[in-house]
Amino acid sequence: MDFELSPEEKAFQKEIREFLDKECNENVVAETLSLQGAGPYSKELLRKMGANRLLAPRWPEEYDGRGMGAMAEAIKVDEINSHHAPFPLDGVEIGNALLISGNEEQKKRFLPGIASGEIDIALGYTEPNAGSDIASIQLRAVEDGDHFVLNGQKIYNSEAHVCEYHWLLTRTDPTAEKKHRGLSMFIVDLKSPGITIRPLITSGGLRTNEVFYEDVHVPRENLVGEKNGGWAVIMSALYGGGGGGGLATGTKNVINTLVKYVLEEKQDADENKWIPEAMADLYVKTHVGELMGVQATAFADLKVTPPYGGGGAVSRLLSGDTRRLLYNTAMQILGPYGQLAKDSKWAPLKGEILREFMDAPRWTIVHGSQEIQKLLIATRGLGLPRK
Amino acid sequence: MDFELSPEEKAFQKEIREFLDKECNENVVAETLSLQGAGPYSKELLRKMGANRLLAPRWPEEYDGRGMGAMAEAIKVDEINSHHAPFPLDGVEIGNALLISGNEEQKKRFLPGIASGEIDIALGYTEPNAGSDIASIQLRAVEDGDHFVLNGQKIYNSEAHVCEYHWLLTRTDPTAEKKHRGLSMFIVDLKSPGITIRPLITSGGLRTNEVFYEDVHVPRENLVGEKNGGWAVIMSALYGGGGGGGLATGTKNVINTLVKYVLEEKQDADENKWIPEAMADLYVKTHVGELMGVQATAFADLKVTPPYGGGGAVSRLLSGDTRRLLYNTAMQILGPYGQLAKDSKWAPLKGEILREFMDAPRWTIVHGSQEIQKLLIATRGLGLPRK
Amino acid sequence: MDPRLSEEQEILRKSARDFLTDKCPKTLVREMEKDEKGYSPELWKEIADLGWMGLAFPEEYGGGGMSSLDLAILLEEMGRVCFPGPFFSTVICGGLPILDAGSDAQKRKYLPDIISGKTIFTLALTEASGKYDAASVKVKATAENGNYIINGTKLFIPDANVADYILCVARTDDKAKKPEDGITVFIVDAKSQGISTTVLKTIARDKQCEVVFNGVKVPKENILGELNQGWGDVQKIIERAAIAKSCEMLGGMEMVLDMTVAYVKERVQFDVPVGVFQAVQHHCVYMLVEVEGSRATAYEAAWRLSTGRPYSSEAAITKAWVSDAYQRVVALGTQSHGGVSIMEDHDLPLYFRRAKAAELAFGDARFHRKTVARNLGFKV
Amino acid sequence: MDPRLSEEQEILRKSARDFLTDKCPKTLVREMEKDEKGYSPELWKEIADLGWMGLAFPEEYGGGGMSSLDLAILLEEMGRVCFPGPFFSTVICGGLPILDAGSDAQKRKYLPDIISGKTIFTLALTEASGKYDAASVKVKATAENGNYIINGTKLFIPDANVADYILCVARTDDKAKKPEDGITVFIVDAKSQGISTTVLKTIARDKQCEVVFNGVKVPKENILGELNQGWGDVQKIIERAAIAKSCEMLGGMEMVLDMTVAYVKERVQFDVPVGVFQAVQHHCVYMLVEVEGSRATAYEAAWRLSTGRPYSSEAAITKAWVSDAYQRVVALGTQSHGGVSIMEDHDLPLYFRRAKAAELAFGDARFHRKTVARNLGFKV
Repeated sequence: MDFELSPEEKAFQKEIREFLDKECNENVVAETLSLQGAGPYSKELLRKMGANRLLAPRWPEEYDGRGMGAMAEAIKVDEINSHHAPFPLDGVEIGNALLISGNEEQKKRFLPGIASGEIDIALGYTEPNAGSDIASIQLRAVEDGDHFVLNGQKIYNSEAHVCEYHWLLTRTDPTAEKKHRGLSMFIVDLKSPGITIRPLITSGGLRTNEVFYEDVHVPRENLVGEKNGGWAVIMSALYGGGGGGGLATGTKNVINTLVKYVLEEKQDADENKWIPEAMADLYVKTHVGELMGVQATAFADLKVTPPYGGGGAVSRLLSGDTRRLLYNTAMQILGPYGQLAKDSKWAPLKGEILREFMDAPRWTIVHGSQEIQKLLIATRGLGLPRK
Repeated sequence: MDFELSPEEKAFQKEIREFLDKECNENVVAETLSLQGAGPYSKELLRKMGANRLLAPRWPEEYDGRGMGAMAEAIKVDEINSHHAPFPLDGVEIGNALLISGNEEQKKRFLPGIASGEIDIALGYTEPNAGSDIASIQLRAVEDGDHFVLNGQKIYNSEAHVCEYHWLLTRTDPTAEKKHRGLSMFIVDLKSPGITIRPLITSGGLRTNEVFYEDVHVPRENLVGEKNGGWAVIMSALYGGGGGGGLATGTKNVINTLVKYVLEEKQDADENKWIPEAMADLYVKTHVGELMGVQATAFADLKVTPPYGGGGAVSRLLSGDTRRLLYNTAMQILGPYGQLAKDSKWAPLKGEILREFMDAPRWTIVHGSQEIQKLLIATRGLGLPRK
Repeated sequence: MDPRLSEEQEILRKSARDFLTDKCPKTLVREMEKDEKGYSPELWKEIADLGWMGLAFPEEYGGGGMSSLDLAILLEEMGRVCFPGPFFSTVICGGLPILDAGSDAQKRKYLPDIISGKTIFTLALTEASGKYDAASVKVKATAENGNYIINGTKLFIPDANVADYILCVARTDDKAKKPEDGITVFIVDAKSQGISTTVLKTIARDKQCEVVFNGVKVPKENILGELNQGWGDVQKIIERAAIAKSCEMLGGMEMVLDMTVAYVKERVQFDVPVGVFQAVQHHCVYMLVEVEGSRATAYEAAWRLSTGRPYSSEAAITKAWVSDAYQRVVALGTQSHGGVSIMEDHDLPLYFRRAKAAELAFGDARFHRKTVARNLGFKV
Repeated sequence: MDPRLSEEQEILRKSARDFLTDKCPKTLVREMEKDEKGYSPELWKEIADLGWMGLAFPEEYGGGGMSSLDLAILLEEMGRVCFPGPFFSTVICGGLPILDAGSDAQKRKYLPDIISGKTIFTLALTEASGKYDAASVKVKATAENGNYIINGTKLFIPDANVADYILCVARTDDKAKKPEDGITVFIVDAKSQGISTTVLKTIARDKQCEVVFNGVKVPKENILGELNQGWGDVQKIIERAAIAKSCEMLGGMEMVLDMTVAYVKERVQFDVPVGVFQAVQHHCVYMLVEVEGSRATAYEAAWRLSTGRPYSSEAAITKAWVSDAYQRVVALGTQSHGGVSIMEDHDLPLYFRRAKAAELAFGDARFHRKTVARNLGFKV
């Protein structure tokens, strides 16, 4: 048993941390916190990270990775989050799926671009009538010689407006008896004629998108996996990436910032006696979630099923709950000042707590709602019966 | 709008409170707190209460009631609880169902006895394989001339060992297509040959029973409602009684006792600063649960469906959660002393908190688990679809 | 006991709901969030003409002579639609305190204009601490030639940007032994020299302001109630406002529950309405617990207030429960809706944002639990 | 990073589980709850012969030379079966402190007998306050002719009814400036004159005792560690015991989860196993969160302890999390089981009762959250 990062992982953590300390400047942070998608400064930073092989440490060296494990990926995500650097989540995650499901030509075509920070790929799963029930998607792809013709609509495709490609789940067989058997996955060039991207803004101020397809022609070589084999590809993207949860440096930073704020502004008041224990409770939950996450990640790197099989999903569930509790508590600490937006007079802590508080509901819904996660843990992790 | 008890209800509250202040002596309280079922002192008190028409205020005067409403019933329950008097729950509740589903002869035969405290009737629904799923019960009743022959087993039938009769749900038609169509309800004399009662003890120390039926002959006149019409009778018992939730004098007494304990024993210690707010939170929840309960009861007396239709079930759900929180909090307050049983040296508050803490899990399970209550609120109250 | 509304109250509710459904759609609510004033003068005039401002004032001042309970119903309906504007500030924090504590002359001078919709009031109570206790009142008023001169900064003052008058809570004797002593309430003309107002940008996009008093001169006849004895009146204002705000919040919660129940009956995933899923049902059931609890306690408190019974304890219990309840209702409603409800153009975030602002107004749950704890016998 | 057990540890776990399944059935556990001594001398001898008492002691004293982490695994298995008896008191609260702080002579005198199962130890730390802080140590030891005379009452002392020796934490200098100073640990022969022991009746039916010291004479060579400097050692004992207790609790939780998952797969209601109901699934999922979280943090803490890394902070985090987690696991397990599990003869209440006792031992969640808060920078 050993709970320390390996020397190689520690070196990677040090490298990316020092790199971001230096390169992730205030322009980048401002773009990240604006929630408007990766802007020019962010794109530049991503390219610099790519040039230093910091974006896809898990991929083989031939694809500009470092041949490291899920733990290195978790370290990368943690450092990006805690620095408020832009998050090339989708491109690299899709790359993970491409490594499993793509053909050689596709890997050569896309992976180096992703790893170098030149291209990013947006997820295209959800539709207005297919949220948790992804297998119900309707965006139609009809085969026509050497290409497919696509018609339909996606929704909540974040970053699509700043990405080069779309990782698009389509319906190729509407007559399939089981609806998840009629799906196919494509990588679509977002500059293709017939694609319209419209902004959608969340209540937390995050820019996301609706993407409309109208007679969009996509070459056959952009089909990932088999025709009507899209379900296997999506599963490789959702679960094949493996890994558990991550480190929680960002959350711990927020806790420490709040502690500092309380010690400076509020310590003496008798009515704030509840705060130390509440912050301690949050710290405990954060730390335990982090431990579960990294241990699950370590199990994944060892290709061992962790005891009880819950793996990283359990850590993510706890972290989602903790995140909500953290920002609720933070807002209670700030009192009436908490309601002040960042560009208001008197806004505390640059309005960051309020921004996160308003963004928090998203975290238990997107990327698989908590309800879906619980279903997977119950049935896959604990082996409980499905209906 | 008026949230005060009516003058008649206030008078009834005063009457029963003063009666119990005087008559509910320590012998009775000891029997109640022993959880072994109504003993001789309790039986005597019940008869005295009956003689003063305090047991069934809701029944018509001809059956020794007072012709009052559900609120009077709630007042009675509250005073009995807060005095630790014996609780003739089942007899009177079953009487309510008899008023709806019984024939004239049955009402005359049983109601006066119940109202006078002479007889009590035990509920007989649950079986080892039929808990939440009551319609699955198997205890078989076979018609044979002017009587029925009963075979099978009930479980968790509290008070059966001190009751005169059994309110017994049986299966009369095992071939019915829908299983709740083949049920019939009987009132069975528990002295009938072939009945065996065996004790079961809960982890909280409550005596309950298994009841075995072996070729028990029950006369036809003891069939309540129609043959195979038992489901309607059980519904009249479960819901027909109407009414909401009750007053919470007992719970408020516990809170006040704890406050007194804290003020006397723990006030100064810095680490106990969390207690006042925790107790306040419990008081708020108790008070709100009480208000919901009595308002739902008032709506029932007015024969008006309350807004949103949740009625007393919503109050009971909150009260169940609050009860668990109360005893968890109380145990935390008592610290290591909390684990001391009542007959141990150093046991605080006569060990009553520990007894209630150990008994608490029962309250979210028995008399309809919280899961079943939520299903009913969701589908009946909010009109959400069933599968 | 009869928890039903009277027939007149049912009519009041229905007419208010019909009117607001028609005249206060979400488009207006959103427009007013961006509007500099934050309210629609046309709609303001209409509700004045309907008698809403005057509802709970005696007829002698032009009011409707109805009760606090009737007003509670109106507030509940306003909360349902996120009604924008200075109604609460004017009526609950301006008019009613004057009715309670004002001299005859003050009542005659101010109430008719409030009732007719001509003047807007607000209450300047909170300061840098953001708290609702007496010790936090540091703005000073100093006697000078029959006037008082007010100096200091008030924070989180609703609708001060459009107010004609401000009830300013100030310290007139800083040598008093207890923080509760030496406080006086002044009726201040908002156009007085030395007042400067800055609108703060808040989550609810309501118009909470910083109001700086810089040598503001107020004639001594503008003292509301007694000199140095003002805290009792302020306490009463806070308690009444806590109840009134809870009624508004109840309306908001009901709307969130209604929206959610309707949505989960209709939204199909996995070939069934999502409302058949047990987890969604339980979300809705717990929302109902919060809503029914809020209704039970808010109505009880409003009824006690309305019938002259003591209500301090019930005000604290109500605001403590309702403050938490609204947060939970919104959270569960959002989780039940899924992605659609975290979009800015969905109605749910409107309630999410208002729930937070309302939680903070007139004491959050923790503040009121402290009162409950005190009533239980704790020294906190 | 490698969260796996070593092969030897897997073997240790399996052999311990096999042994305990065979030799420590619930019938024995229940019998020992009623037994006056609270443990089975036969079983005690058997585990001594298996080397369990000596597992983590150096070979020179007859121990197994294994690590705290190995011991953690054993404790987890003991927690799984609610192992009765003074193992924890003897090894964690008696032997290991002597190994840490004892003189060579003390180690040679006491450790071999502990390891061979000949003597039983316990720790007498807590007093009337029930707390684990230095200020609560009021039992006094006064120097007199080369001996110390101990007077006072210790409360909640586990297994004192069968202990041969008691590590007694006493105040030897009540003029010290800080409560942490002036505390000394004594190794007291439990048969000394002046000691009287009363078994308390507890929820877990373990043998927690009141131990009254009435002029008990202890030779000064029985001081463990340094005179007046004992609190540092006690602190270490508490932290290590908090980790060890957490491992025991982890085992208990795992068993409750296993029992519950097995039951809901098999129990049929409404014609399906109740495990298909979403509410039951969510109960189980949240149990898993608690169990996996407990495992992650308990193992990390035990590993740090075992490898000589600092572990104070992790000990506090672990016991804070695990204390709450066990309560919740038992509550959710009970709710998932329904009526059957609230019966005295069901196994679940055994865990319910032990979860409460274990929560309280060596500091409850609140006590340890205070330490975490202190580490965050708060002055609490």
